[in-house]
Amino acid sequence: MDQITIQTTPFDIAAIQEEMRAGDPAIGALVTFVGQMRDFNDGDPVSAMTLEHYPGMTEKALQKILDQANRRWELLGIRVVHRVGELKPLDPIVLVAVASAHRGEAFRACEFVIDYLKTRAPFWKKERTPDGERWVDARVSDDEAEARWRDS
Amino acid sequence: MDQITIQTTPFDIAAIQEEMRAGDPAIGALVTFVGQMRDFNDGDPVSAMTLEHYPGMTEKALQKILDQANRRWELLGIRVVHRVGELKPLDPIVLVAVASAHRGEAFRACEFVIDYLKTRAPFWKKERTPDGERWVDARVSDDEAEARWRDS
Amino acid sequence: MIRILYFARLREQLGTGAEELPASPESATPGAIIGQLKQRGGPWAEVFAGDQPVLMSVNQEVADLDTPVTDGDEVAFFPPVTGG
Amino acid sequence: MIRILYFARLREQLGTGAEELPASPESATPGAIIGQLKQRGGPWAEVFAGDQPVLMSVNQEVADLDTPVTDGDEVAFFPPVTGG
Repeated sequence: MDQITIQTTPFDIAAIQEEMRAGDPAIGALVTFVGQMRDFNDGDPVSAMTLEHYPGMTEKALQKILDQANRRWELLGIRVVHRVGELKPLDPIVLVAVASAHRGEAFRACEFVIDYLKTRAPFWKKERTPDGERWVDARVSDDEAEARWRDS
Repeated sequence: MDQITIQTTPFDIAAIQEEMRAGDPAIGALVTFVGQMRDFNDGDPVSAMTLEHYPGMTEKALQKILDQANRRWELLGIRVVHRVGELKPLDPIVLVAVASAHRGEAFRACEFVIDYLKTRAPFWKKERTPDGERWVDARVSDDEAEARWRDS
Repeated sequence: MIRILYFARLREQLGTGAEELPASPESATPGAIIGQLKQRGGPWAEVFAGDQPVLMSVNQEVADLDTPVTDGDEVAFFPPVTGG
Repeated sequence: MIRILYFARLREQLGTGAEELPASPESATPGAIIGQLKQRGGPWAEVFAGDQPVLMSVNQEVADLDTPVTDGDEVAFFPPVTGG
């Protein structure tokens, strides 16, 4: 039921949600996170972005995150789609959708997966700004977001 | 930017998300909760449901919840759509979508809105089971979910 | 006049969704209105006996037994909510 | 042979994304491989000087300086991740 996709082409948010939702009348809650490219970062306008990843390791790392989520919560399906390659502002970068009988578990698991993805999955962003290209630095706030899940 | 809709007709999850997402390149995160009708509740199969509400008070109660969410978090738009009338299993009942620059705030606000909606907005469900129709009782777990937000 | 509304299980138990009561000391609060309604006996006495939780609003805002009610107000009685 | 991969900023700084090194005591751990690479001087010495954070994996699993590396393994070096 779980599925992980890395792709250079845009993804269809609606089709993914419909596929997860419409099949199973035991599902009571579907929580979806969509991360999209902003036109501004760290005080500078950003006109485009290139996403690089480590093929093979990416899928393994994401599968581990999903396995952990399934052990922690009663879920009825997780879907992760991540784009790589060239992106423009407003392009969706990543989607995490989690289905469950009840909403609490779907919310917890969805945020868990994106928090871990941000710190554990080998993706790297390079931004194009008026001053040229630059690699995005890892955020302390992402490490903190991940750390929240360790003790609870 | 916020919008509250109560309707008897099905709603278009994808169109709502696109409308919120595609307009504003300051948006980095969109978190969407969709609650859908399950075919089983409290140990019994459920074949249909009727949702009643208190027109006028519903909109006021939801607007208060959204105002609170906007005061607590930096948000770039909230959309709430709730169906009333006749529903079948797999029908989406409610959608809460929250846009923000960063994901933490979108997750918090989305769950806050649905938790408060469940305990403060005047909607009532009546289920059709093999033994006849029955009004759904309020859940203690919903009160507990709401209470979490009071002290934090 | 005070407009009184009943919703969901209460509406079905009472067999009515709305009525009007004259503004008077007996309708100065939701508590006073309940006292008046209980005197009708039958389902009215049952619904408001206190065995089942009854919530109330005045002018579409959550209220309690002591909230002031004046001429032209809208008062509603209903069970705990179960939407979403 | 050990397959070595470089990603993102490291790949650009080193001017290469992949190479192979013979399996030997000097490539028995990521730490040993780094020692070997630094001896090349120039950007190699710079990248692995310790001024910038470098993460590593062995066979596509997160690793540290002491993780065992044997013939046929794939070792990667990269900056902290920034996806999502």
